[in-house]
Amino acid sequence: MSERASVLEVKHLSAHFETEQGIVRAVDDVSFSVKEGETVCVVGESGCGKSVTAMSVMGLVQTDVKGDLFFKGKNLAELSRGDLRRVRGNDLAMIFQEPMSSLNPVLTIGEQIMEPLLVHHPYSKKQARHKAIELIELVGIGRAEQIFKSYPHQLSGGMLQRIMIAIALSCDPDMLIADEPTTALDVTIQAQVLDLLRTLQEERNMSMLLITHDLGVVAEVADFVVVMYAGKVIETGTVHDIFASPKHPYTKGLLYAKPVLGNRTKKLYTIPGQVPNLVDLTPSCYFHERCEHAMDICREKMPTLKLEDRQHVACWLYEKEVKG
Amino acid sequence: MSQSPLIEVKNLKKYFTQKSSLFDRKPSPVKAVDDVTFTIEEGETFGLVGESGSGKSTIGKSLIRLHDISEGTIKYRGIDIHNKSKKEMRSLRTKMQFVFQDPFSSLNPRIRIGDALAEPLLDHGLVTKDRVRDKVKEVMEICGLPSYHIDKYPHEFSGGQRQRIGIARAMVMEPDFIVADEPVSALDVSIQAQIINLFKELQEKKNMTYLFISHDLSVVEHLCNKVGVLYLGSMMELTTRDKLYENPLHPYTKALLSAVPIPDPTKRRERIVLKGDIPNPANPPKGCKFHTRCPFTEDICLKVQPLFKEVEKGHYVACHLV
Amino acid sequence: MENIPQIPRQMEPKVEVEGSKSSLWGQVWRRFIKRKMAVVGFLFLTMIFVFSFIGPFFSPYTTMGTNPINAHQPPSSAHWLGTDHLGRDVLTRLMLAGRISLTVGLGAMVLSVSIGGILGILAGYYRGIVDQIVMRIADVLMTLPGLPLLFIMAAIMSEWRVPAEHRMYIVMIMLSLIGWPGLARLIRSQVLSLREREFMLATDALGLRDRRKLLNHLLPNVVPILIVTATLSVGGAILSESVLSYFGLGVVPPTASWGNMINAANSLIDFTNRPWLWIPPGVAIFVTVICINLLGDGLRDAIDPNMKGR
Amino acid sequence: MGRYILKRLAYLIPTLIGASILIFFLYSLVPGNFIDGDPNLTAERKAELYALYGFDQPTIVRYFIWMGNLLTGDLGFSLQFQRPVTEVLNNYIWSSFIVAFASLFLTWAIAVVVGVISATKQYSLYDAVITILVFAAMATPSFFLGLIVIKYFAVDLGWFPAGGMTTTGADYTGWEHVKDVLEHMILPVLVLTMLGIGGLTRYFRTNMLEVVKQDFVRTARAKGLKERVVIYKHALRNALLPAITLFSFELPALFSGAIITEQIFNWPGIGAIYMQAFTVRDYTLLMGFTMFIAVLTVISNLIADILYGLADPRVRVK
Repeated sequence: MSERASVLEVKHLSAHFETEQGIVRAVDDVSFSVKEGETVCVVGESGCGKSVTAMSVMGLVQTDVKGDLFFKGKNLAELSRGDLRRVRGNDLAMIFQEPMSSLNPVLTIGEQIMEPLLVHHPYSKKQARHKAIELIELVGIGRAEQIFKSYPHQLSGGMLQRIMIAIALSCDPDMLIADEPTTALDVTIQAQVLDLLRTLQEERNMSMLLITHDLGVVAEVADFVVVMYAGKVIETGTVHDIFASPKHPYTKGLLYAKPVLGNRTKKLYTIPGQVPNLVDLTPSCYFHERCEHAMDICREKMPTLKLEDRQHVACWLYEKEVKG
Repeated sequence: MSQSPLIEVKNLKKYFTQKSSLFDRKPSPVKAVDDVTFTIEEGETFGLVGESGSGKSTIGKSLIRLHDISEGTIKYRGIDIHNKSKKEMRSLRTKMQFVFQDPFSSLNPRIRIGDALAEPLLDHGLVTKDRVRDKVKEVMEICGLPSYHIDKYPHEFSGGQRQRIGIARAMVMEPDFIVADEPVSALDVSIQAQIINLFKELQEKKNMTYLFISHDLSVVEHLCNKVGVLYLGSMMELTTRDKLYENPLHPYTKALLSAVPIPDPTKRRERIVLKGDIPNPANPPKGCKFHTRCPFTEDICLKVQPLFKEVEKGHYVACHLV
Repeated sequence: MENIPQIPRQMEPKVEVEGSKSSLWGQVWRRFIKRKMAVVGFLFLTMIFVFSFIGPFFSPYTTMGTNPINAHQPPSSAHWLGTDHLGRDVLTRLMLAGRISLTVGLGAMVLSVSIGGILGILAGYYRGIVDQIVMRIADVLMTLPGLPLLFIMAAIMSEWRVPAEHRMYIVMIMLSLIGWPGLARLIRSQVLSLREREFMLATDALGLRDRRKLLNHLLPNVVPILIVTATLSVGGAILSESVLSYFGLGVVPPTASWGNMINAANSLIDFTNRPWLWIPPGVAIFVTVICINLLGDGLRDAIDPNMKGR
Repeated sequence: MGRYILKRLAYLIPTLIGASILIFFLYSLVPGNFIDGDPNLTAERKAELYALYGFDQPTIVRYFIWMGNLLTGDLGFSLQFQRPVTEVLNNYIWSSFIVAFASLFLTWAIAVVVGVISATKQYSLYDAVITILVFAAMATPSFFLGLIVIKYFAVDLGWFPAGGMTTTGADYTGWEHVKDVLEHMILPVLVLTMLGIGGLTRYFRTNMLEVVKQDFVRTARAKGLKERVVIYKHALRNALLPAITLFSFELPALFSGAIITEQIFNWPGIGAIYMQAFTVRDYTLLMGFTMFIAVLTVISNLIADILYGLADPRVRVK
């Protein structure tokens, strides 16, 4: 991969939520970057903070978010509300998991596609309308004129997700954030949407940050992978390295817990126990309770991301001073 | 082979009629299940696969009479369960059970899990009051739940643990047939693996028979030994697991298998991407229901609904071209 | 996939042993304490109850003792709230009136919640004809305007020559006859939505008897809503009783109720120059009902945080 | 569409019949009678009047006569006013209507604005104050509020007339008369508004809070729309939708008159007339009025459904 400029650099991103039980560190010191035209997948199980990370980049989180978000040179974290708004939906767009509830039920599809066009560009209503019809066709929906006038409840999940993509691409963004875009879709529709996303990305050399829990989707779409667990990044690397030689025990566990078409195993490998409660976690490797390689140091100190071959991994198994 | 199969389903049909609302003339009934026939042998795990609107959940619920059916017969050990009186049905209930999909809404939040598990035993008089607590602890341990959790409320458990409670509840009366309606889809991968292994252990230990309903083809491949593929309420293909995964015949099954993303970047293969959307179950396409999305449609497919015929030994397909 | 040990060590999950705190009502109480406004409401309400039910024992003035000599006295050290046209101490009467109004409020609540609750549960659970009949009756009752219906009932019951001190039971019956349809409809919709929940389907799958499904599964889930609705309906009942008594159709003198005490405002002189006669009972109603609503609201959040603010 | 409305109308008939039976028999149980109430009538005169008005018939027969007339639109003959009930109603309803309409308009206007703003500013001081005021408004006994308002604004401060619709004795005409009535309306409208504002504000606040949590509001923000547009175009339109049904339920209140407030302010509306008719037991007027309100209530339920169907595309467009 030639060294391309990075479109987005996330540096020490943290998002903490006050709840009745205490402070939940949903995202805790997360750093990664997305290069131009590259697809980075953030993967992890529910509660690992992958969605909050995506929402924080878009500034859609209702709690104070610390850390820097360099997007095309500008630090989104320091932008005024007005400037951030001018970036959102324009250079940086987002699509969500539940297409059925992500569109306003009482406004027509066309009106909701035109909105970003009219806000971010000096289009007239007529031009915006024409562009919207074009976008509907671009995302592979026939009878665009009729769809333009219809309401969200008249369309299927797959079609609504395509409309969401149309809305996101309306101002030709440099980066698209997709938060579990196909999780709520049936497998044949998911294949269509993933295909669409990949072709659009290649045509526009658009970089993409895709959030998912499905390793199949990661293998399908990703160039670079960021694995998260309990609010922290535990491993990053190119998709080939991560799948060929996973380093962190959790990544390995994830890879071998999922039954894979074509290679049958007698008994699935399981990661015992469950995700720890994110409230008042003591400094340690949060995975130590479920890890069979757990050592004493894992229970006392939190490992940091270290370079190991071409991947980064946060695990004491790979720390120099421990191994020596 | 025992004489009659454990479960026999013949020409099962289930139509839902919608109430007339303000603006639509005469709402056509939704054919959720449209003439489905299959059998499940003792000790078998029958996989029912299909996308949304395929009717798999409706079939699951009909098999243990959680709701009534429009036409056809469902026999359990030769007994037609849908023309039994409510009282007779009650005793049959101990023989067949159901595991629900959503761990968070399938447990009564206001009852301790120990009582929830003891209740069916007491209500059916299977166990006396003094011995019921031990029986509950025993079934909890089998399902991988430490028995000291017996007096806790559902909100104190994680999703995975709650699903174990749901399974324990289905197992407590020692039925010989369980319908599992997407039991792992709401769980994360690592927890999913634990529950799948549990299903397999229980089958080996207790010689259980399952109807396993799922939209996840890789999970079905792992667990089931016979698989039926549903589309818009009709069975498209039905055969053993090996034949289906190694030699799928129906275009829809082929497309389904090729659409499943494989967690291996080296295997990014060309796949059959079906065009169009799943049609509205309220007015399914004429002829073969799949013709609107099938890459090999011919004009016969538009007019005549294909017969569900045995193309090879133990391999049924509903397609004109096979 | 080479270096993955196939048989992982089966780790024992961390044991969280906090048995006691797990009881549901313990949790409700912990959430309730956090709602300051509701706690304030609750404290004021207990004060009002103490004022009404225990207050009179401390008051030097006999309840019915009238001595016209010191009638119409303004508030003084002897009579903190002055005296009325029959020379009775207004403060003591306010306490006694409190007893009546609160009892009527609670009584009407208990009656309407039990009628409405039972009919609502039966209609929601059995649906079919039961549902049709109950809802039809409720519809018809609800088409009639509330107040006129109360007047009609009051007139009908006045003929039964009920002694003054038993009038309040009549008022309770009247209020519950108006109140139950609304409650029945609310409980019915709650039961209908509960019935679709998966854990109720599970009771069908387990083949449990109706009795057990209703008592062990449905009721415990309806109780929280019942408690909140009941609390809030006490406020409504007190307000309605005061309206009726003000118009002389509810509790009639000599029995005192906050409503009929305000009736003193009908004579022009008392209205303009002797506000201590009719303002305190009005304020008493106002404060009591506010506290009840605060308590009810706090209870709703504490019992079922995701219950929509009805 | 027509077919559905016909079905719903047919569906209402039994409810109305049930209401009419209930009304007729409840009133027949009420002791006392207009004729007996009049002391200077001799016994035979009373018997004559009984026969004239058909009171001597058995209740069932009287019910069917009353229903018969009702179907032809004749609500019966008011004994007290010696005029058809419809005429009496027509005479007094409109003075109730203007007060009810004014307070309805004010209540809704304020409630929407205050409720929506306090939802967008949740947990702020403004929201806390509004919540307390809402609780206060919902806890005030209606007649007591009237008395307090009269005591301070009319009696002590003397800013407004204490009651009645026009200044007694002065027979203004035209614009003067209107100004005079308006001045008399201020206090009753103020009271009715304060009574209604609590529940409605809370309703809009809760609705708004519910809608603001929805996914499509987050999508609107992700599009880079101004917060104002997100709240007042996307969220508000969805929050107001269910309010349409609530608005149609206010229809009967417009005509039924506020019995208590009219009594306190002795405002010559239909509410006050009802009370008066009640004391003299003028049954035909009472039954006619109550039935009129029942019909209005039932119709407003139907209108509520139809309006909601038109407003919500999910129902209108299949």
